[in-house]
Amino acid sequence: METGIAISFWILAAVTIASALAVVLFRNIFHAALFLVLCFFTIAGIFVILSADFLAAAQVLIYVGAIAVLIIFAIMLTRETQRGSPSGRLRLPALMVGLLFLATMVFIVVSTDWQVITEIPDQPTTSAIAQALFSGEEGFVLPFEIAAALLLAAIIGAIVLVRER
Amino acid sequence: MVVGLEHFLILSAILFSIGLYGALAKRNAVVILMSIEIMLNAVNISMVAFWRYIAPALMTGQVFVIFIMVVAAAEVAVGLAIIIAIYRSRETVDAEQIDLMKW
Amino acid sequence: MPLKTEPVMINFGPQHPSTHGVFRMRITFDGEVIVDMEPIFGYLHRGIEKLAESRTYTQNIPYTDRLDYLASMSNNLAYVMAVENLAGIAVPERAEYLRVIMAELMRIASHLMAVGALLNDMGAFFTPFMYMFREREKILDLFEMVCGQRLTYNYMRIGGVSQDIPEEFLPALKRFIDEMLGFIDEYDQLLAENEILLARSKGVGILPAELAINASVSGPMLRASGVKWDIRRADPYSVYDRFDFEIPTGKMGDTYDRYWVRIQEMRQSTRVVKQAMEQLPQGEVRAKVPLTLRPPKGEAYARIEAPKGELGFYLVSDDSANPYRFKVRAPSLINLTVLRDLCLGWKLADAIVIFGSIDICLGEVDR
Amino acid sequence: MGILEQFEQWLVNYWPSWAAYLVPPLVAFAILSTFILVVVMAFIYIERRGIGRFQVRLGPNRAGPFGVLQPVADAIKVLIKEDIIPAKGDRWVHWLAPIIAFIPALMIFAVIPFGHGAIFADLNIGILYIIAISSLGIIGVFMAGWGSNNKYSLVSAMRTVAQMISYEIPLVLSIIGVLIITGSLSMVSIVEGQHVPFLLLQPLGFLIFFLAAAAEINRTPFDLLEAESEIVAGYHIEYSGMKFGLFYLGEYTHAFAISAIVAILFLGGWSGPFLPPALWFLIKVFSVFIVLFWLRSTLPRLRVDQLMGFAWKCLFPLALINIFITGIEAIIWPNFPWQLLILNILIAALLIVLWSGFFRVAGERVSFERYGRGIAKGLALTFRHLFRHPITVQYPEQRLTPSRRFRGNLLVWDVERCNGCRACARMCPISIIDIETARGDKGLVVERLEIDFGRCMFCGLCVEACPVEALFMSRDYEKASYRRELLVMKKEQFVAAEKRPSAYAYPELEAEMPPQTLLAPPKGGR
Repeated sequence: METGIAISFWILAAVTIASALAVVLFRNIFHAALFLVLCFFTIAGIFVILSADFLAAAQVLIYVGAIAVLIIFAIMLTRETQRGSPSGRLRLPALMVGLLFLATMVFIVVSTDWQVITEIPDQPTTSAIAQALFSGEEGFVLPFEIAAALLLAAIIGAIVLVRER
Repeated sequence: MVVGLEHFLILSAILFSIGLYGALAKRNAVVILMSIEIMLNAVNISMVAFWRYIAPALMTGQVFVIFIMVVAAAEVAVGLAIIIAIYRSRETVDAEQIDLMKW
Repeated sequence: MPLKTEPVMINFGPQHPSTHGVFRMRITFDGEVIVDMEPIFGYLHRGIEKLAESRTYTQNIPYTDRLDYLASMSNNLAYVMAVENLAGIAVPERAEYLRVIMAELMRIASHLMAVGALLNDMGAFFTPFMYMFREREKILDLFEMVCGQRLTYNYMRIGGVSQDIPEEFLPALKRFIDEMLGFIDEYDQLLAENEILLARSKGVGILPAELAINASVSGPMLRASGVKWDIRRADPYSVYDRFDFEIPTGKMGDTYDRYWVRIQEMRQSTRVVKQAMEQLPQGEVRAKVPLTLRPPKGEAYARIEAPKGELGFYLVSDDSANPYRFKVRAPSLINLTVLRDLCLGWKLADAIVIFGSIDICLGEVDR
Repeated sequence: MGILEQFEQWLVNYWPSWAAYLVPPLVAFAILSTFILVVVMAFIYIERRGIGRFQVRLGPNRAGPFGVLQPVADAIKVLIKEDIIPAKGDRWVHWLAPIIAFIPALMIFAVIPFGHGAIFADLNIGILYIIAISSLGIIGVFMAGWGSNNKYSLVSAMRTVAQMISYEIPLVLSIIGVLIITGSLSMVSIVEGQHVPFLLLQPLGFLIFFLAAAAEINRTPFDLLEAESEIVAGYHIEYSGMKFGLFYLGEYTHAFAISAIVAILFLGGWSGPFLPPALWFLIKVFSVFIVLFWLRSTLPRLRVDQLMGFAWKCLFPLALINIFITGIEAIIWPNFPWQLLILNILIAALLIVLWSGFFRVAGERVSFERYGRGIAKGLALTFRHLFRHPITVQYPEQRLTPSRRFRGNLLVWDVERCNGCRACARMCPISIIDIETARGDKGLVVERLEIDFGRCMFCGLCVEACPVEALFMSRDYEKASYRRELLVMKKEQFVAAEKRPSAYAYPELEAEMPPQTLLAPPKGGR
């Protein structure tokens, strides 16, 4: 079981990183978007490894099914494919910032002594998430409602923005 | 080799840095949006990893991920709407050419 | 600050499943809305009008079959009427009745084809098309019985028809006519109230009566726009003044009305055929006319109400065996001229449906 | 699953541990995919035959008994066809698209229970998994539309995205009613939770789900992305060979999956009296699929804006109302007694009636105000046609008798009577009759006669022109050749040919000929 998880992790991590790199490095923007889909999908796989099954499904549903498709749609609507996705003037500084950030994070992660709990949570997470979201006292009912309002606002905003006048 | 919390966190950090680089370096607004999505996903991974290895009893990590997804969806909807609106009036989505606050 | 999108140009045809032949439309659309369209034809041009000048009057009859090949009998009829006008030939009465029967059967067959293809353009998966082909097949059977061919009949002759009907023709025709009304009711059941068909055709591609008249549109298209103009009534030819039938007209001139008018005309055609069958006299079917005819110098025009509209043949004779000038007034071509006006502002899918509702035959458009 | 367990035990005993971990799922997957392929082939066969019968045709009936091997023949044809990649297309995208379109459809079956315990993986998020996975297929369609470098494909791709995003929402929302009642996302517990089929308890949810699912798998009247009359074939216009085959297979696999999901969510899955569970399940799946192609054979297609309007103005609010009503019912009657179904059916009917009043076409309330009565009438008519005799014939075996006056594609020439007057050659409108005559004992003798039947249009004027009744149309049909010159008939061939003259222009010949086969038969139907 452990070996299986390890193998899956390494494969998934490699694909995730490769596809994320492809997203930012490819000049063909449509290919970049397709690699973004792959990246999202492998991240869903990583969620499965982390035994967050509900989130894995939600990841595929929301990121792959909705967000990635929207992005591809936007690419077609803007017809920027001929120009591709070139890098700007900030390429080198951006690279520096990225590497610096990465180094800091790796240092922090490695140097921190994490209080890891070893036993594996093997219960279905769906009802637990529901409990956490909607339970009275320490639940997230208000944020949930606000999220709903946010989505509504975003939908209306998007419609208003792109409406043909 | 046993996979632990650090692995997921470092994966998350790498993804975040890639997203950061893309968001800063790229000129196409849609690619910038895509990079931001990668960053959000990196955060999601670390959230779930923390939940899994630090506090499996509390579902807060997962709940946070859900909220991040909601925000990401809203962000993409509005962001793409803005990009398309800009494209229709300026016929470009090059972030370096969209530098006017008003036109 | 007006928002704008980039228009896209797309070529429909010449090879496209719903251009009813080799027709091409260059459509510029914005999103899915048509902003410009340019009909381009001529892919099936065979120069029939010029070819006809080097052939004798009789030899031209098979050529007219190949104009509107979905209504060959009507083409035959219009052409031989023009030649008869030119040469002043009287046609035996039985032949006139046979001609009327054939022309009306042809109208039913052509309308069946038009409506079936229209439904196919709307996306019905061949079912109405197959049902209508079934009935068209019966008409083709009848034609085959009379003249031995199923598509290019070459049945009419100058001064009559090529041969008398065989004895089994009338019973078979009677059976068909009796069945046909029931089948038209079936089409109504399948189509007339179908919500999707209504949604796709009501109000789509409205042709105002004024535009229709100005563009010289004729046939079911004109009548769908509410103009009660049918040459069978307005300028009766053959023996049409002896029959009792109605001229259905539409109200709005939209795609649905064009569909509806065709369905109603099929009903009226069955009435005409029934009456013609009852009144059919005995006698000769062909006046004594030499196969190589030399009409006197002059010119003549004959027009009939073909299934697709006013079909006219204009002939000029220079006293030789061949026509000096042979001109076809092709209803398909003239009805097609309003296509652009009908389609602008509608969706891509509507353009196909509007085009289908015009009911053209490329053989006649390009000649 | 006794055999599978024994097999697993055997693996554990004799194989390394990783094999025991890996092999059983692989074996199960192989069995499952084979089964799916068989069912999909059955689907293809049934649909083609069924639509044939709806259209009073025979349908495919050549390959194997009753044409059952037709899908196999199709598959072979598709496999050996040339694979074409558009020159300026996006090679990789074009190549990957069919795979990405097909795999998710197959993956759905991982959580579909075919019977008690007959399930690949009983995920506790089963239905969510299905929704998530089935949304992947869009990407494949989209890639196909993009990678083909074809404007029709691109229009189709745009339509795909718009349609999928729109119909995903009512699809998901309509399931929520079911989930409220069962309180589980697992497919197995949804089936086990159905004491009454949810079709009755959730009639509105069923209708919404069915319509949205039909849109999801591009069935008529929602098949806009491959609308053959508008955008020819949409996204797979540039595909051929096995890549097209994958799209085709994926489409039917998806149809199978959706039918299975409908059967599980709303028809009680495998449960049913007397028959074995798996059989019940298949019966339900096939009934759903039959309804799908029944609709396909009856209805025209919606326009793109009507399609979107239908999703957003009709299905979406109705799905929300359905959730609301189900939620209230869950609070009042937590156990959902079966009596509730009367109430729910009434509510559904009321809502549909109310909602259909909103729809106007061209300013007139014509379209949906009749609550789909026109569609129902059409469906009834096509259903009646299902039991009519097909009107088509199997051509080479069953031949129709042509008319006695049939102008077949040959001429019959009576050399004895011919006086070489050349009237036929003069009459021919296209001048293909070539006669050379010489003076003989009794007038002219034909020395050379050549007629090019590759150009002949069988107008019959030559026969009519013949003054001595020496030329006849023939009653033969079927004349073909690979070489044009073989279609030119010479004098010797005319003399030697079997003489089957038709009565064209010779009505006196008609008497001894067999009567013509008519589609309108003497009485009754054929």
